[in-house]
Amino acid sequence: MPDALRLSTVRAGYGETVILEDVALALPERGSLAVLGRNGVGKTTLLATIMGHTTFHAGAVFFGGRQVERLPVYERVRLGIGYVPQGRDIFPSLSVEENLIVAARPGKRWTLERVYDLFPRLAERRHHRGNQISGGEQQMLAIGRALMGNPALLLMDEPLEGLAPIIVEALLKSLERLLAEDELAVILVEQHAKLALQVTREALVMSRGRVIHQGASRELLADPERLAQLVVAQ
Amino acid sequence: MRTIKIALAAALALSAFAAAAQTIKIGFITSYSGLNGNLGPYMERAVRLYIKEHQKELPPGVKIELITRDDTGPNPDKARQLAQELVVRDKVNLLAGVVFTPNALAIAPIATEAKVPFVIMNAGTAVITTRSPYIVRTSFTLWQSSYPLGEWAAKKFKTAYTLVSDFGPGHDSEEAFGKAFTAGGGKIVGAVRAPLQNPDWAAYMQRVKDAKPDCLMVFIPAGKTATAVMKNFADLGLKDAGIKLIGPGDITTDEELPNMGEVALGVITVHHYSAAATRPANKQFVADWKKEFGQNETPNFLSVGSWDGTALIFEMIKQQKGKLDAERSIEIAKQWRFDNSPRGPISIDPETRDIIQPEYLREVKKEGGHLANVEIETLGTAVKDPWKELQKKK
Amino acid sequence: MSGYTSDPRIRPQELLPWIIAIAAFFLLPEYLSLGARVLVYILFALSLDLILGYAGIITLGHSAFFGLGAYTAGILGAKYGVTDPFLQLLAAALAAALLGISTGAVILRTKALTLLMLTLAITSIVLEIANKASSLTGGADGLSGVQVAPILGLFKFDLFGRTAFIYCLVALFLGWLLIRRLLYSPFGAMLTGIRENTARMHAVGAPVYWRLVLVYTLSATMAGVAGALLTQVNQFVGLNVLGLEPSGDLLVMLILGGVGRLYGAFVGPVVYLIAQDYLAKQYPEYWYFGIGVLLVVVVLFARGGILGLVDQWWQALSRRSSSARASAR
Amino acid sequence: MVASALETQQLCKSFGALTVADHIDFRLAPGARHALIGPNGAGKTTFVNMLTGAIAPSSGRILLGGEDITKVNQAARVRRGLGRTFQITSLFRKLPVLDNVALGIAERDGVAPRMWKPASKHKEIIDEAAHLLATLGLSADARTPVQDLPYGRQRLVEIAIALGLKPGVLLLDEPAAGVPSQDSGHVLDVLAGLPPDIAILIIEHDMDLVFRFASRITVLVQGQVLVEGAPQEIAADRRVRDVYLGEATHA
Amino acid sequence: MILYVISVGLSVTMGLMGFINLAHGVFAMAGGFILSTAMARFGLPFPLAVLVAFVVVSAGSIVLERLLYSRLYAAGELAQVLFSIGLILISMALARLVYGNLAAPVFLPDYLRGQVHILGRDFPTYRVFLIMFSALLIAALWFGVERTRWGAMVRAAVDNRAMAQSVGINTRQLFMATFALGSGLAGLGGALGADILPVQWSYPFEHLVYFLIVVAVGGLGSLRGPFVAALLIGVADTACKYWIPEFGAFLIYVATMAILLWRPMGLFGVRA
Repeated sequence: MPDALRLSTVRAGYGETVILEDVALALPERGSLAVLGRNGVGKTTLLATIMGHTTFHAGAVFFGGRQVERLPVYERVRLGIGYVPQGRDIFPSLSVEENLIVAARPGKRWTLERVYDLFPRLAERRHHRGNQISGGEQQMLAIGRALMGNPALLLMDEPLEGLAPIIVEALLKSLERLLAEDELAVILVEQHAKLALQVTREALVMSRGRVIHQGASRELLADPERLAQLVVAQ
Repeated sequence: MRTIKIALAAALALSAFAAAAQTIKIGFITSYSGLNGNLGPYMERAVRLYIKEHQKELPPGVKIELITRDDTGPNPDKARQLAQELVVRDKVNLLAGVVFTPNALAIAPIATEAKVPFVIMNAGTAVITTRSPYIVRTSFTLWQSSYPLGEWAAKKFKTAYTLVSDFGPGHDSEEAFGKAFTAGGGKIVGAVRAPLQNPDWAAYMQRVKDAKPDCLMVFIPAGKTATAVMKNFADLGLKDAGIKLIGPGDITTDEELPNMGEVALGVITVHHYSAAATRPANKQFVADWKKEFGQNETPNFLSVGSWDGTALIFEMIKQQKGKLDAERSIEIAKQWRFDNSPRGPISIDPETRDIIQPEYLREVKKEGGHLANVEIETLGTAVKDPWKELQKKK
Repeated sequence: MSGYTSDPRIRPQELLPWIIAIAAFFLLPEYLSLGARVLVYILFALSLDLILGYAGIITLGHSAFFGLGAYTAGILGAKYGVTDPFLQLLAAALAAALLGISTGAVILRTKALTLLMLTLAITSIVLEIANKASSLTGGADGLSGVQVAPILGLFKFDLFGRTAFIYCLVALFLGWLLIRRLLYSPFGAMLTGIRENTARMHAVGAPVYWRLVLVYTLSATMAGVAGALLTQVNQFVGLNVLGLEPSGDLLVMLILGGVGRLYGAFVGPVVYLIAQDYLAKQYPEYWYFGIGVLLVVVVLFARGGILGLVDQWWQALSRRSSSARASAR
Repeated sequence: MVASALETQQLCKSFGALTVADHIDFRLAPGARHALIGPNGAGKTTFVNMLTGAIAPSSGRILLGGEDITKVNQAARVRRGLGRTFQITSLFRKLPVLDNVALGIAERDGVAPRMWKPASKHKEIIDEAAHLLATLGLSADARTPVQDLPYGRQRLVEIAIALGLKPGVLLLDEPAAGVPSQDSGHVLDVLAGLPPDIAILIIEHDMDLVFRFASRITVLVQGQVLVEGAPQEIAADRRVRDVYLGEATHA
Repeated sequence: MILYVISVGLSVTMGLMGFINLAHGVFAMAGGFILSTAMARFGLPFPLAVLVAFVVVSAGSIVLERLLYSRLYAAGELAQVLFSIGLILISMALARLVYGNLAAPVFLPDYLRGQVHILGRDFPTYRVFLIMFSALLIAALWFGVERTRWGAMVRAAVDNRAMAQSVGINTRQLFMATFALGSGLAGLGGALGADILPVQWSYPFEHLVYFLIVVAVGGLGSLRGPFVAALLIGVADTACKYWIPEFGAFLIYVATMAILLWRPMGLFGVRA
């Protein structure tokens, strides 16, 4: 079985500035990966690089066996990468439904109905504009929007950021359901390390643009001291 | 100071020398570019055509060199710079041309200072000729057409509305028409000045329509703006409401008539020139024009002013045998009569150096499938600038 | 770049424009009236560069000040018998400054397209006023008969444009000295700061808005002086000194020369006006085609204007020579 | 009781439905070394922006040295002694380092609006800037354009500009963000050497740096103050740990 | 009223794509000339000729977009201003070379001439037609932008270009199509308006200010903004010229200033 995603010796950043150094990772199909690390270590840049939003300096990115690092962003999306950006980036002048529709790609699994089924709140709000819904709803919408593209790989950048506990709860449930039911690989960037580890199979810790730890999520979860050392005090 | 005087004297000596070399240099300034850049070519073509047809009449060995310059529109500082260069660098014997009044006014002091005759072939504000003793005008003044128009209208209509562009010539036209119309017993029921760059005339037309005058006198710069006015006039039903559209000939220039179409039919204007006039001299002029520049081309009043202006220059050259002296040239101009102009017999008023010419009442009619300004009456055979006449009376 | 670390002394190459100007006076006596016109526009462009290049204020309405200055001098000379050239200049400067401070205070809180449109609206309104007040301004016929007494009672404006040229040259020289001085002063450094990073200037406690109003007023004053010069040289004022066209032309000239580099304001008008003059004499009906191509080419291939291009060449050249030196070692 | 150097009372800010500052009471003592920490989205940046005047609070008051500055604009706050550095370096990139610092000093001294004497002849400004650069170890870079400096040194310039304003209160917004590890020690040295009379509030993720520098720490979570205390207390606080490791939200 | 159709096109390109395209009038002029040529030389009926104008201008604009405009999306506003002024000058010279000095003659079919009687007053038929047509066009555009997936994609791209790409939208292609639509609308406006605003080589420069005012007042990045602004300014301008003609020329500028000072982003502007 080929990897869903593979990065080898990737060096990337913004313009001349290099943020990612020599990053390599592999994610099997239907795999799930938590990316941990303090602020500013390059987690967001890692996802942005997979999407094609950064300046690519060296290395290679394979997706579904295809080399994609030179493809434009929208081509990668069409190949099956879904993106839930940090800060959600909902289109404010589009309604909830339009936000979903613009992202729709042909595919069997995800339709408006199924997204509404996953997030009933969105169905209630379908005619509200993107900037008229709460943060939690925006987060659901961002995930729903990514799913509408029928992705084989979902990149999620801090989807729990700034959310009330009850919504985090709901979102996590949806996320677990998604991973259990769908043929989907996920990369989850998250500050809430323990939450991220609970829902993923593998984990990766970054520091200053490099990968400093890679292993099973369960192991890290079981070793809080090591986790604290890796993530908090590093 | 002394060096400057010497240089000046040297330059004058040089220009005299240039004359002796039997090449007459004419510095021709007009507008080729900018929003009104379509006007210049009408003038230059007339000058070139005249030179081409009459070259052989020049004294033996005398040649004319036409140096053309673009003043880019109403742009007096550019015009002045060009005139200055023409005089100082190119050492022209004569200055000529100019579409726009401000440009003429800006050049006037140069003509005076350099003692170079300046033949104005278009710019029509009355005051221009008073600004330099070296200015002669072969075109027209707006008073010349608008004043007789007012006199004529007073006999036909009781009330009139005036609509003019908000700039010098517009003001002239409004005033001239108003003076004559009220003096003849008519009443001006409304007067509007519209911005020079005005894309839409509907509002003004509605206003006129609501005032219900017998006639509407319009003056706007020659060209497509006039077309827009005509169309609005018809579109808003003023024609059907029985309001007569009249104006100086600028509003139905010959070359624009095809663009105006049916809406222009019946418009009454007063002007000194119509390409449709049946005088032999004019028929010849129009035929030559079409032959030279194409069947679809028509000369207009700018052309005739330039044509006659060139005729005057030829007269100066012929009488002085190719050696031009500024004072003499002006004297010749003052005595000049030209019976064979396309617009009829014209002459120069020795007192004002302004043109004396016939003014015709015309109506836009269809002739041979084309629209034309058909002359229906001659309002005066030798009309002097009424403004200057009125000034004299004061 | 001006600032605390730059040497304010005049470098030899900065004398080049003046040497060229003086040479032109002696070598090209027939082109002096074009020359005077170019000099006036350089001063005008300098004033625009001060706000556009150094303070980052984009405007299509700079002709409002130029025109106001031109009319102030003209009306004084034609209607009120104030013929002393320096008095006329002073009055023009004052009038333009007044308009600058009053409009600047209103519009400088806005940016980009909004600011562009506001400045355009202002110059259009001034244009309409000048057109309407024809008893004072002569309206569309222009204001003729502007009397200008001989400079210092000695030098009369002559037909050859000698006096005009020297007069404008001296005025430009003084204006250049002033602006140069200003740019090298703490105020100039502060302006550079605003342009480079406005947020940062706020954060070091600079009252940015008032500083902009101040520099806008200074620039307006200078534009007013340039306008008055044009009037004095021509002894005539036309409506064409106001409105969109002269503002647009000026903007084009400055960008063509290079914005924010002081000497761009010299190169731009020279190239533009001479190209225009030359092309218009060859192809009076189509000369603007050439100007259009020039603009497009500059935008596509020389982003920093002509001087920007010169800089690039210079750098490429010095890089090559330094690498040559390096390889020789 | 000594007046606080900087204080907020019931400070609130919401954007539409989103509340990012929720009745924050905060006090910065004179000469304090105080840190503000919290996970992403806790509202730290918004809080700082309200302090500096970049955004206006929805309600509540801000006091600087006991005076209400809630309505005072950004520049005027600076002139009253509130200096700051930016989270994302905000410098005059094309200008030399010395100019970056001198521009601020000139504003403070009231020299900035002067138009005649060349800037380079204002020796008092330049000397002060040079002295400041020397204390931060930047002397060698004084004439280098900022954009040619490595990022770590750019962060120091950021601090230098703020210090040049001689502030009574200094807000350091992630001074070590993006600084490579080999240089962060230098940043810390600089911070440690700051004049003791300046009250400093540091917003920082680097716990190392926070724990070494601050004598007091406030933890902000979801727009509210979760806890405030000495470093040991914070380090020992379970809630804080949970916030960072992801359990607090379950509690 | 025709200014509105043209300006809506400009607000599409300028507002959506953030390109300060002063040369918008060039496309309108092209539309007028194409209409005139199609009718006079090829004898096409008016409606067909209008359609041709729209299509040809759109197609032409794509070529320009690929060759020139696309290189300048990232350039500063100064470069864009300079570039589009250059384009205006070039197009004016070319138009003059090809079509000569006179305005392009346009003759309306008889059914669009004369007046119609509505509520006891006469209104010029063509103007009524134009207003209705513009209203329909606006309705269609509004529907297209607000109610279709394409419109949602365009708005998404305007809201956040990078994110739009991240949901699989080919923004480059989308912008090209949008540019073509905007230019096509300009061509359409130029063609339809040729009877009222005569099309001559100096056209792009003559009406530049009006386009800019409409867009600035309406607000960048908004579609209904320029429409409302055009209507507002058009009505106010007409009314003012009717009631107080002495101040006709001032009004439009004074109104522009007032609105922009009141709402610096324009009536419906979204972009800072």
